[in-house]
Amino acid sequence: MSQSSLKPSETPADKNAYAGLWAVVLFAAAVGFYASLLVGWIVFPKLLYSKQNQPIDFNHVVHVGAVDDSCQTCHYFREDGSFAGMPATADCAGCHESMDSLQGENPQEKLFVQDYVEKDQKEVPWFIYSKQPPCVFFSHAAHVFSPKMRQFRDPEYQLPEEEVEEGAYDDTTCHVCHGFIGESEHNRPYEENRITGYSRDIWGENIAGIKKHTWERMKMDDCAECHEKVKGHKEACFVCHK
Amino acid sequence: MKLDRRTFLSIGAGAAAGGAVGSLFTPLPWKLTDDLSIWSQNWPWTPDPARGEVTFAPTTCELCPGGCGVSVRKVKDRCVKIEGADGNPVNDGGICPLGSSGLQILYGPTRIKTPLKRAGKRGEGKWKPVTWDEALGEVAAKLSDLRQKKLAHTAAVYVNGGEGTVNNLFLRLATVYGTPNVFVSRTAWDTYADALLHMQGEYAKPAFDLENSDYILSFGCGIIEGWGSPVRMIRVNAQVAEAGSGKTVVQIEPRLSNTAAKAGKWVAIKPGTEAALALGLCHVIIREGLFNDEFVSTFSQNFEDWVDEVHTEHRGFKRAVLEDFPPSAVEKITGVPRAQVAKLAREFAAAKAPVALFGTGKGEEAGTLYGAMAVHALNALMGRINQAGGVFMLPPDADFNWPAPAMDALAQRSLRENRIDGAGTDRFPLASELPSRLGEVLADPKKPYPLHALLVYAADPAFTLPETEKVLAGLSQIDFVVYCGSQMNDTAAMADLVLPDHTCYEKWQDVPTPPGFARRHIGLTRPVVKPLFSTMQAGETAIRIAKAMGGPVAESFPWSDYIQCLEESMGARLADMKENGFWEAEPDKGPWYTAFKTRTRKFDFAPRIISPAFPDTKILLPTYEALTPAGSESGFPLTLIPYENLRLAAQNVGDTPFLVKTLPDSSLMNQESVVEINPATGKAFGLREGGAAILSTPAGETRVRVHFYPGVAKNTVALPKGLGHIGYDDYLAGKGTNVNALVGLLPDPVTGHNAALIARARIVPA
Amino acid sequence: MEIAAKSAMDKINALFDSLTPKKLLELDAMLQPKGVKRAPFWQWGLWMGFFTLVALWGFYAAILCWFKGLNQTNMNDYYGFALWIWADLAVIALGGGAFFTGFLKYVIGKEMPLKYIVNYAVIIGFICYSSALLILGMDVGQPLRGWFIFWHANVHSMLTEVAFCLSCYFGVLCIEYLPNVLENRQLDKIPFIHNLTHNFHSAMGIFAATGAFLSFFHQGSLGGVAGVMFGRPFAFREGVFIWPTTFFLFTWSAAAFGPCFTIMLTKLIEAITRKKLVPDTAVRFLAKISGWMIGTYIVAKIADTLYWAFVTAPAAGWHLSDFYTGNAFYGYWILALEIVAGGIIPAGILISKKGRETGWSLTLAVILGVIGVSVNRWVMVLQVMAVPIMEFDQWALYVPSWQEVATTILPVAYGVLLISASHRYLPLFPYEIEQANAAEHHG
Amino acid sequence: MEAAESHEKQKMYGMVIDLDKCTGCGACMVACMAENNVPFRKDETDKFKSITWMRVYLLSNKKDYPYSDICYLPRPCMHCSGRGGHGHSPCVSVCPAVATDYSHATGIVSQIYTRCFGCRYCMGACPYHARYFNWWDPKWPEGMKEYLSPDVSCRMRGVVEKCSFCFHRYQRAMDLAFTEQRTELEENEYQTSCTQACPANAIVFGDLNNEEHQVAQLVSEPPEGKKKFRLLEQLDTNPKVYYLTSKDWVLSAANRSVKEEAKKAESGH
Repeated sequence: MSQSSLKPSETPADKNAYAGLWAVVLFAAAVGFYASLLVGWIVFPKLLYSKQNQPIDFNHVVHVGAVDDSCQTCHYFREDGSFAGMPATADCAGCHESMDSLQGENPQEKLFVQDYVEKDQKEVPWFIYSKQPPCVFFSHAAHVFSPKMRQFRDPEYQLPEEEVEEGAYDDTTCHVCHGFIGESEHNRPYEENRITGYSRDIWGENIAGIKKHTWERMKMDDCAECHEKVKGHKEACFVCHK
Repeated sequence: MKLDRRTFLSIGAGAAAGGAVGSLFTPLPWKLTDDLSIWSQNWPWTPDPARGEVTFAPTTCELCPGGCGVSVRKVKDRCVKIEGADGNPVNDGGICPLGSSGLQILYGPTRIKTPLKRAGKRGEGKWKPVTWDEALGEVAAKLSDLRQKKLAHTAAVYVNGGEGTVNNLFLRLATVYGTPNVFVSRTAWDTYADALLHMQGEYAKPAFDLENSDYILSFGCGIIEGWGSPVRMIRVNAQVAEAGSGKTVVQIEPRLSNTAAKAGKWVAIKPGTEAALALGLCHVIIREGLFNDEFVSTFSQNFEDWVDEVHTEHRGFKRAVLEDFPPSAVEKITGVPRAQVAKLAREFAAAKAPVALFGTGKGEEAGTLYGAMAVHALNALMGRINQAGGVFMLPPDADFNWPAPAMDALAQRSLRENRIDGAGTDRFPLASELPSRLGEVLADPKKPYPLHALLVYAADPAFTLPETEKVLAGLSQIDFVVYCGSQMNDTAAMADLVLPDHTCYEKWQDVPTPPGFARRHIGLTRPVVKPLFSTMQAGETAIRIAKAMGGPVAESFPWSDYIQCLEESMGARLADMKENGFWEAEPDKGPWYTAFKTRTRKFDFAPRIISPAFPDTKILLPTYEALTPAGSESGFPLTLIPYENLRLAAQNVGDTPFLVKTLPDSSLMNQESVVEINPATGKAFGLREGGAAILSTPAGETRVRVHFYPGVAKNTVALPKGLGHIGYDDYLAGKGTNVNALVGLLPDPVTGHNAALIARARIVPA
Repeated sequence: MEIAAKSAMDKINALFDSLTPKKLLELDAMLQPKGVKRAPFWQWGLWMGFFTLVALWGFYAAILCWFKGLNQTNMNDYYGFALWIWADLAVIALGGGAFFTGFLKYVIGKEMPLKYIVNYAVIIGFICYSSALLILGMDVGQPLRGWFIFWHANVHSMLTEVAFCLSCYFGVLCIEYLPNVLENRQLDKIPFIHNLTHNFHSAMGIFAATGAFLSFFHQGSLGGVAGVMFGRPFAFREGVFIWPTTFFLFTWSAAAFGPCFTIMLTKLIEAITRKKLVPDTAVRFLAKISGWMIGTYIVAKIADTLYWAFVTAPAAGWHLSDFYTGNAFYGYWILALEIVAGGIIPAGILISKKGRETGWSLTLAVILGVIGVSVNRWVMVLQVMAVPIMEFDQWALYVPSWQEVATTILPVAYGVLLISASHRYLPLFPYEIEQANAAEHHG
Repeated sequence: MEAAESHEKQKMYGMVIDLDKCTGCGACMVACMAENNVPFRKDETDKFKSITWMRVYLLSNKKDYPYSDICYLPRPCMHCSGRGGHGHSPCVSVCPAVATDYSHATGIVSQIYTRCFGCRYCMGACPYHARYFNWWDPKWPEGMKEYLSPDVSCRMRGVVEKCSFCFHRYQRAMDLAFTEQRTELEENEYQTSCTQACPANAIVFGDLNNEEHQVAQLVSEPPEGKKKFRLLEQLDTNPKVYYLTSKDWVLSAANRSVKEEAKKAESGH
């Protein structure tokens, strides 16, 4: 503050008194400022998310190698066009029948067979990294089969006339949302937001919400962004909501 | 400088300020704000239904006699929705509101989840769960005990209908056990069957080929309100609205019901006088020679006057009608202008394929025998029997070729005992059983003998019989009341022991032909889900009870279990039933000369009963006998009539929460029934729209709300039928008033069955 | 002088270090503006205590609504908007005095007479707008998502416009209110604050201008909220491109009746404190302006009503009688009450020199004005909901639940508290100070 | 928006309801509630607080016995497209947070419960009272949650809900179509729950833009002897639900503009 603005009444002694006080206050403010930065960036994220391991450590690489139809061997579409998502234990039991016919040496397989397959095929409580909330209707069919998407993947692709063509299925774009999970040998731990119950993958690893790859965040804006690219416009709400 | 309080405060303030500012540069406030909103979007207490594979499973709806085929949508192993089964001849994809809310029964609080033994006072709602063995054991023990004491006749059985395997298993149990006291809910359909028995010599159910009729004359039938098979009837009614269809429906009814509103013409009539109008139409048709000459002259008898073997002169139907029912007289009785009577008759006669229907409302009341005969005579006059668009005969669905029951001496003797309701005695010679009198006889101190046990299957006498208070009092006098069914209805609530049945989504069972349906049609219920609770197929229950009693009773139930019984009973039909969900057969469409099973093989306009019960031969010459409800005109100046519709389930199944929700505030307001009253009358009695009032009849009184409705005649009040339950759950129990509690017994002078729900009433502002 | 400043500081230090009831009284005295006379502390405390209780009652009701949901109210699917929204619109209209006097003082430059009233007009504005925000915070079914209105804003919605302008203007009001707070006798002694206040004052013109501008918009958009509902023939008005006539009428009425409220409160407080707080020159000046504003407004309002009654509504098949007959409450009387009693009469009084300079008639006029604008807001919210639209539909009448009433009274209590405190400790009424000082000099 | 979507084959789903056939049985209401996880309470007699996406209204000719007559009128959401069919329906244009929008691809007005923050402006704006507010937390009696469908998300307290023309059925049908390399649906592939349930077949649902569909035909030429109308047409809401009736009194009892014309006609005579 400028000298001129000071009241004539103030003595130098007062000025020092004030100056001292102000200095202390300013210092306190600075401390508070940095402390809160620390809390906000480091402590808060730790508190916000809980960490759990998947009940079975699943090796995608081994399985993708073993099956002939890649992702959709286990993550298949049902007759009515809906997507089955996680395979049921019954599906797995096709190969992992019982303890006396194990596919390999992996203890995880043993664990799986005896705890689930042989316990009348009860379902594995998998944590779904990409689980969307109840208000979301995500059409895997639209994203895998729709001519729009196929055109998007392959500009050469022509809209089909009448006949249904062979091998319509094409999973070259699963990773756009799911990342290269098919190339993982172990399950990473599942992190859940304690407030919302959402998988951390929805907001993304980065607490600031910055993403480098398409699959690193799955909030609505990320869907909209892609829809705008493909369809030329953010679409009506009911395209993805229910 | 010294660190005084002020400095301290200042530092604190500074730190706080700095912190606040600093946090703005971190994700914390922003992420927190976002997460809190997301939390509010996914509140843990808002359900998130599990996803899964969607499948459809077929079964047959059993919530009313309609017998609709339904398809249950499932997600994994949860049922999530009930839809009409496409292609089913009864309802082809359509469904009624009760049917589509069936899952609220399957999963709802009214389900009985395990055998229950009464723990508190009767009707108090306190229960103790027991095992099936205990429950069945107790029933067998109690019944055997009575039998030993030669009191078999004091154990009664009450079922909701005479058809289908399960009903018949209970009836068979009654027979071999040896009690004459079997009660079968009595409906207008049974009365029409009696009419057919007398006029055509064969006990058969009427089948109406309404799809092919072009003029449907309904004597008070709630065509779109639950009479017959609801969806089928609504389809029939919709044909009328089809542009260019020559089809019409004429509704004769005291009140502007939905049916009346949707009919091509509504004929307003005084309550309970339909028979007179029918005979009035006969009068005009005969006088003007519009009837089917061939049928009347060649295939009918007692149309003209006749002389019996002892040379007594008897009036024929023709003279009787011409003398007694000229339009002028009919106008006096029914209030229908004479001109309109003549007009109706001519229209009916002129139509290509006319047909007359009997049974007020849903047909849940028996009505009068003469009423049914008068309506059937009208059909006969026009030769509408065994004709396309007319009425046919169907044998009851009880042809199971079961082995003859093994009757021991005990049974044979006690079967000869008089029925407690006096049916079949000199007093009621024409009735085989009189359920409607149950309340009266049980309350009667001079009753021939007390009932010691009552076994009820899928019926709800505590709710559906007239004079509710007497019925409830009567039930409480019976030492041992057993209820077998899937829902905690009013009778179950009054029981000592409850034996829960599966729902129609959990069991194998045959569903008899829907009332009035044009063909024999036996539906099949199939387990859509594994039984959710510790319940048992009622047929199985009956068989187990019999087996537990041992001796001849057990012998009469040779089946290892109900499934075997069902398979043997259905025989070859089962294949169809499993494939399509139903089995169908055309009715006998034979020509007139083979159609009638009377002694003379002719249609009888005035059948005579030759029976020891009648010293002099009794001749059933259709006529109109005025019904006079109790109470003086001065004390009770109004007439109370019930009204029924599809949103009000009033039989052995009550309204579901969804159904109650659809009730308009002109039927139910808060916890009170709403009566309809003509605005003029209402104002005259000092009532106001929506206001509270006390409605009283000689039988009782209740608090109601008032709705001014110009669709009811002056000096008439209409009360919704199906409310006022004591059983079920908080979504139904205690809501409104049970019409039956307000109306007294109004017996048919000829048969003794309850003729109608009509009472004298008085209403004053509350 | 030096000693004075110094010793004052030390005294305060001392007080902070050890507060005792006795010292509290000293502090109370020291915080009051210099030279003015204030009610004894106990009396004032009693007064504050009472209104604190009332406020707490309202707050309890608010908690109920937040935690149990809006089933605590008597609103229903026909009355999506009810008492609360009316209260919102009403307080914002009445708070209009703030922006309008601000507008006159700083933008038009009517410095002289208004300086006596502007501070206090600002406080009223501050109270009204903070209350409005509070009520909105209760009225939405999902308060935790309230911020969606900003984040996912739909620019076509009048409500969005309301939300933005409202919160911005509230910000402005805070800034306008701040200097007044800082002018507190003791705070003012801290040079930093003193200068801050000083600078604020010089910048106040810009704020006032911004505030005025924002207000014109949200007052208008509040009118738009009803006017754009083309499914509601009672509310719908045609207009100039996106803005229906109600948009302009609301702004105009707020500017016109706001000052009435300001004057009414002044009179009220003068009555309670038994002091002259604002010179008649200021009041009369404001009354005159208000009078002309109401006059012009009511002409426009009548024109609008006529056009609506005889062109807009009939075009959709409605007659005036459909809106005012066939129900137990809403009759033509409400139209008369709003336009004649609440518009023409006060306009007449305030425009006539004699009218506004006679005490009782001025009071009558401002009260009628306040009633008039409140009725207008009521009609544009609740009657809109009451009128049946589908042929076979019915009139829907509504009575608020106690929770709604309590939460609506809450802002009143809170207003009383804030004004009482401000009046006691801040130089709210420069005129009063002047008088006091003058008296001192004479003495 | 429109321009952007114009390259798609635009659909305009709508309904025709034949009031002559409607019996007021309430099957549509229940089928809707069962399909869409609509909650219910112990006392639902206060119809101002009773959530019924499909509500059946009762019309009366206001004459006295025995000349009185009644007619039922089922009222789903009208999915208005607003003046000029630009999608500015009364509700969509006022929602401050875009919780409800108009799809130019299907002509359906959405309601997104998780976006809605419950200001209820849309309810005030809708002249059909087709929008309902969740005044209470939805609660189901013990065990009844079992029948809730995952196709429709349950609504939390404090948000507005309404008929969606069973849009989830469209979503499922499209799933199948996509897997079969189709982008178009057959008429019967997407039908609403009420349409499917109606015992009288009084409700016909389909694409008004597709002359193959029965709705389009019924609208372009109503059956002989029946007149068609929409509710409150004169307000430029441009609803997509049409009604058929052969009774003149129903026309005037349901529709003001017609009534006005009738008045003029009378005064003319």
